Amino acid sequence: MSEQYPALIVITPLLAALLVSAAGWLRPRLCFPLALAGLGAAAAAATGLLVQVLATGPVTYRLGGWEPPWGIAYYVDNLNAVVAALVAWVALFNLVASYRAVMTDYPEKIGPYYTLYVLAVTGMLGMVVTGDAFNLYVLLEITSLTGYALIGLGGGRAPLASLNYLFLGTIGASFYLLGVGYLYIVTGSLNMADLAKLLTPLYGSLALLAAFAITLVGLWMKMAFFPLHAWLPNAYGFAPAPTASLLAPLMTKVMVYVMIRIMISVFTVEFVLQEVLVGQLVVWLAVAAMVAGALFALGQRDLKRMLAYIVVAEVGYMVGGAWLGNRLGMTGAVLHLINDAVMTFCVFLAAGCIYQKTRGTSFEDLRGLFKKMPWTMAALAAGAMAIIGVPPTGGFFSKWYLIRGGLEAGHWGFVGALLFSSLINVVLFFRVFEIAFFEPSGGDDSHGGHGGHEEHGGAVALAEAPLSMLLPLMAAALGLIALGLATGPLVQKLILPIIPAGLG
Amino acid sequence: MEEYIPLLLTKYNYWVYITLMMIGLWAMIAKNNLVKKIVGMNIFQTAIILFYVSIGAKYGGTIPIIQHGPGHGHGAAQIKALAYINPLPHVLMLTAIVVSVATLGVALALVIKIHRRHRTLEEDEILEQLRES
Amino acid sequence: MLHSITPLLAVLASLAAVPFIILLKGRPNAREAVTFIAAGIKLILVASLLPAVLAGGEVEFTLAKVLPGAPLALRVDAFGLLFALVSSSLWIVTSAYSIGYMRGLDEHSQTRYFCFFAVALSATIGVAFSANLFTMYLFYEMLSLATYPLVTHHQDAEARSSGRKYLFYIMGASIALALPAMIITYQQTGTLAFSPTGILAGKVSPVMAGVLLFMFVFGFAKAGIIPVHSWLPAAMVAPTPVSALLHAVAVVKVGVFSILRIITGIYGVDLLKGLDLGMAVAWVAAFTIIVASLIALSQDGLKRRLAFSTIGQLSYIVLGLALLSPKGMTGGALHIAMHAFGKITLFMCAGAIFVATGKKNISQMTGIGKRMPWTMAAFLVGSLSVIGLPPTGGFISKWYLALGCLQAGSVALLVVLLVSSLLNAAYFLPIVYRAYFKPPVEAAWAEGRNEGPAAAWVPPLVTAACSLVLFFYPQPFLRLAQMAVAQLFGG
Amino acid sequence: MKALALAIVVLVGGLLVSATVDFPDWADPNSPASRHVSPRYIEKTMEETSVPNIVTAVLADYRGYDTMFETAVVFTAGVACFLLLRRREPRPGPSRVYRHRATGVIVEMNRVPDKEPSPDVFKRIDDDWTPHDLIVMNVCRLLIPFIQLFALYVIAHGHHSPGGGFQGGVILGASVILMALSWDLRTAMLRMKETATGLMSAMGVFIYAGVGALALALGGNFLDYAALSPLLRVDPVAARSLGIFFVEVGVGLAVMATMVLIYKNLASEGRLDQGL
Repeated sequence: MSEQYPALIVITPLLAALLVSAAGWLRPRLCFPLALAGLGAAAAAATGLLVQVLATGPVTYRLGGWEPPWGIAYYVDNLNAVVAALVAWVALFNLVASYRAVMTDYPEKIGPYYTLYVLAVTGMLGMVVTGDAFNLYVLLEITSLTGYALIGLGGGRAPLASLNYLFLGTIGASFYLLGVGYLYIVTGSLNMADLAKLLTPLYGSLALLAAFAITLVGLWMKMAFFPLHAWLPNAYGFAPAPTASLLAPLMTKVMVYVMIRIMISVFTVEFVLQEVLVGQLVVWLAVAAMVAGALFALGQRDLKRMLAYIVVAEVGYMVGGAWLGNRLGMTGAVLHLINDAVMTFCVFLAAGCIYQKTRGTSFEDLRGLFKKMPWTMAALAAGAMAIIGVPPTGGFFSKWYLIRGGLEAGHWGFVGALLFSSLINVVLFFRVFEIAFFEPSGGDDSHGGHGGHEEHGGAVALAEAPLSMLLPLMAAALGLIALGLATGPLVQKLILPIIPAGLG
Repeated sequence: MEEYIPLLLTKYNYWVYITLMMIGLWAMIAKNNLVKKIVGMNIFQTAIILFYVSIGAKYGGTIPIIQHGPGHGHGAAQIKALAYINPLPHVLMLTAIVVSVATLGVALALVIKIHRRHRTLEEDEILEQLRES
Repeated sequence: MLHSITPLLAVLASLAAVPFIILLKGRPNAREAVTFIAAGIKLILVASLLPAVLAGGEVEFTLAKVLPGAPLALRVDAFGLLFALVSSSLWIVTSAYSIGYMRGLDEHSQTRYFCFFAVALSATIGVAFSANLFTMYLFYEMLSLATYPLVTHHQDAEARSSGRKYLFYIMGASIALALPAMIITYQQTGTLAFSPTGILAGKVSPVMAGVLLFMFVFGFAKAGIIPVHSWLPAAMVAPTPVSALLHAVAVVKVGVFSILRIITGIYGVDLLKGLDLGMAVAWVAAFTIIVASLIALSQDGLKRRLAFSTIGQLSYIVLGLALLSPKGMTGGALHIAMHAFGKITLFMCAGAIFVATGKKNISQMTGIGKRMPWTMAAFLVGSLSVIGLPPTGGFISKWYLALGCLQAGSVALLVVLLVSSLLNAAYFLPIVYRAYFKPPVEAAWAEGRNEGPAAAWVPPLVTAACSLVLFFYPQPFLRLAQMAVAQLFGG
Repeated sequence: MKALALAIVVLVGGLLVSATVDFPDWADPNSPASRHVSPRYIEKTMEETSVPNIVTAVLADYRGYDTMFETAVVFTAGVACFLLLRRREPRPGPSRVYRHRATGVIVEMNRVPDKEPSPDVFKRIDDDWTPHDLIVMNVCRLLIPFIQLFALYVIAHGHHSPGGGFQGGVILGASVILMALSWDLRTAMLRMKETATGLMSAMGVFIYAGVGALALALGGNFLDYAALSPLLRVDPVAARSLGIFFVEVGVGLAVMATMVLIYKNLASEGRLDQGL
């Protein structure tokens, strides 16, 4: 069985999605358990694969039994094994947390909702494990389409935001497709490993540079890298809460993974460092992303939108780290990819819990929440600490490596931007905490409205989110600390082996 | 100037696709009506499909269906790759066509939802409404 | 080198109390019992490390290898144990005092208060026992965050703005200055472990060394060096036990202790001497001492005056360390303990007065000696200790500091010390004088002794008594300080 | 906006044009794409899968995994349209009008009935679309069976001629849509109920993935149809050919159902009662 893990990672959720869809028509009550089983199996397979890859080295899996480059093959090394496990587990936890939210908000559409949810995860997992450049496009589109629908389901401005996302996302995906086409036309191959071999003699050709540029711009659009980020804040800000906490942590991270994969496995670091002369420019763009993301976030008066802009800044961290052109930066980028998925999940899920109870996430809705929802707020605080970069949460360590990478590259702008964005994050989150801590909750007439000291003594009823949301949230919050403490083995065993030797 | 003429003639497939693609891109960015943007998106995607399909062409090649009739491997030795055009881009583009249709479907569904709420599909009017509210 | 889990247990003892405190929310007596038990266990655990350290050993424990060369590790040496002993023993006294104060004022959210107090203590001991700069930074930040809800306990507008100021200085400085300085240090040396000879020697250029040093000194803003001091007076909005333990002992001393570690563990005496950086820091500290003392003179709010006094006194410690002479460093380390006992007495007295009479300002306290003779007696002892007069512990540390100045050959700094002692006397003794020898401003005070709840005025008496005892028997603190310094100067 | 658009278009276009210098000429038989990877498909397909239509063989076998997700994309689009648009609440209106099919008696109901009368007995006639055209209706009714037959041929004959699951599925779906266009949506819905449509689209993909999973269960890799040969009692090459046929059927089913599902939801804004 273990040699089939790579296939199972993708098949089990796919089959589950189909069963969920059927159940949606016949027995809606079965949808959630089926989805749970499918993603649970995927998470188990992903974990098994990770263990296997760590034990025996990279795994190649031939779909249909055809050897690459004629057939499609998976190529799984440490990098995608860990990202796959991450995606599967975060999606599973979020699924558990989404149960109550979907039940309350979309009771009639449980079936299609979970179908698309599981399909989105399938697509992401497929993108992560695949070793075929074109296959990646198909899976990318699955994830994107499900994403458009899951976001567009939200009320208010969500459909418009989703349509904008669709336009930009389609341009991005098409650029990627075109880039793959360019690679195909100069090599005749679509398999990543094969491409890497065939491309080496072509370094220096204009077509190759164009292919690289187009592919990257396409991916940047998908990951909302500044200045191509315009779709993200609205899309994630207006998305239904369970959608936001699925896509915000995972989608951008998977795209960053794809970028790193393209950079190190299709093209090589030698190409990226020597042929592409705009590396510095990209890092400066990343700097702009961090600064702009942080400043835009400051202008928001809604928790979810604020978090969405933070995602924009975080993308800057990872892209910048990957483009610094040294081992430390790349290590930091990969480590941050892992940590950021968990911390973004944690804060977006906390926002989801808040929405579940207060039916809003604007700053006015947050008043008095430390009294009403202490556990949720504690988890939000943990996520905030990770985003700010306070040890021992994982966020500190990835920032640590990123800053060291910046120092080694002598890129002071990058270092400065990282610190600046950390400081702004302090302001951002403590602004939220101040509102939740100092301002009495508005709805409560017997206590609120008078100001002064007295109402603090009054007992505000505890109105915590349901346990099915709290437990995943707590798991995410604790996961952040666990990830931080596990940084040593993570870097030594997982990340360092996959950093290409060509990086200085 | 003269050295560019063969370039123009031998690579005209690329000029066509780039022109089409830019038309689509222009429409997506500059057009105000959401449905026109979707039309632009379709042109954009179709241009890429055209590009891929044109890769597959070979002088002297016919459609990629083996012409010896059905059989289990008999006479396979006579099949020459040069006689048939490259099937792979066609396969890939079948996928891309399906993707573009699916995207179109979802986009139209979103447009209907937007129309339900804003009663218009002109982007500036929608933004106007959003500013007012 | 001894490997033992005791340091970790000592750190975790108070953290482990947190779930119980939350669980026993509805039963205040049981809840406070948990605090006491945890405090007791913690003190026992810390004290149990004493024999090994006094024998010249160090106790080590590695928790997780997170970064190569900078694991999450604890190591107990003489400096650390000195600080840990002070904090953990004073936690017991403060816990008793907290009960008196919080219940006496019928404060809200006491469970939260005791929870975060326990977390803050864990972080303090963690800083004391850190084996490297990274571990210390971790606990330092943990302390910053755990203290925020304590500082803003009242949840009103004033608390909000003070909390903001607190965060701005503490978090801002640590992220913007200390963190990059730490990373640069790591980048240059590949390690962050504290070593008696320092790790930076030969690895950085003189200019870089200077820049880094000041990034550290100002980055650890808890030490309250001017200009990163103004969070401390603002933090006085906190309930008094918080001010007493955290802002006279734990938090501020963590800042000073961090600087101590930087000077002794990262730079090393030789490097600083070679680059003449010690004197630079010493003069920054001297400036802080004088300016803070002058500001203290003009403060009417008792707690604010104490806060500025604290800022000055913290710089004594920094000054002592920066002298880089054996006596001076001994004095600096010793002052951590002596000032702690003196200043906590003063803060607890201020709190006791507030609980009993509701007065916060010095001008309203004229004649209060009639009403609260024991409290004011404790206040007197505390003042003497902070001024540095016999027969109190403060005298010993100041004596060493003065000797250190001479040893370092800087008469000017000695003058600064003496001037500031005079200023100290000038802002403390009038309070005592007014309390005992001027007619009461409030008629009710003349009626007789009424010192409020015993839990509020007995603890300051205890710490005052400690201050007196420490004059005659300054062990084990003096021994620890001497041992630590001896190690620095090579046996 | 226009200036920005122009700048982007010129920039991207310039980049794309500049890259073409290194590209092979049109229809160059010696281009890398014609010499690497693809020759094997052309030369070995008959031998390995016994499918003369190379496109079908590559589509459903060599790169069958792509195609499975391609089908999943179609399915996703169907579910997405349903999720976004479908509304259960009836269209607000004063009354509903039914004609008793047998007698021609017209009944008007002032209140929305809790349960729709059986459509076999009563026909709802309050629709506001164009009047039915007898010729169009009957010509279409006549044509639809032939269209569907042709669609089945396209699916089944995809091994030997241009065609296959996608093409056949689209034609099948179009036949149902033609029904909805020439008659009305409700009549089409009677022939193909919403639940059935939804189930069929899921089932189509399920057949595809199921065949692949079956191969996995029989000891092969995922989608390795050769592993099915013991089950089908044929040699591995024939098993591949048959496997391709099975998945094509699945594709056809999924595409047909999804086409219909998308059409219904788009045409009626998700109410599925009236519309085009």
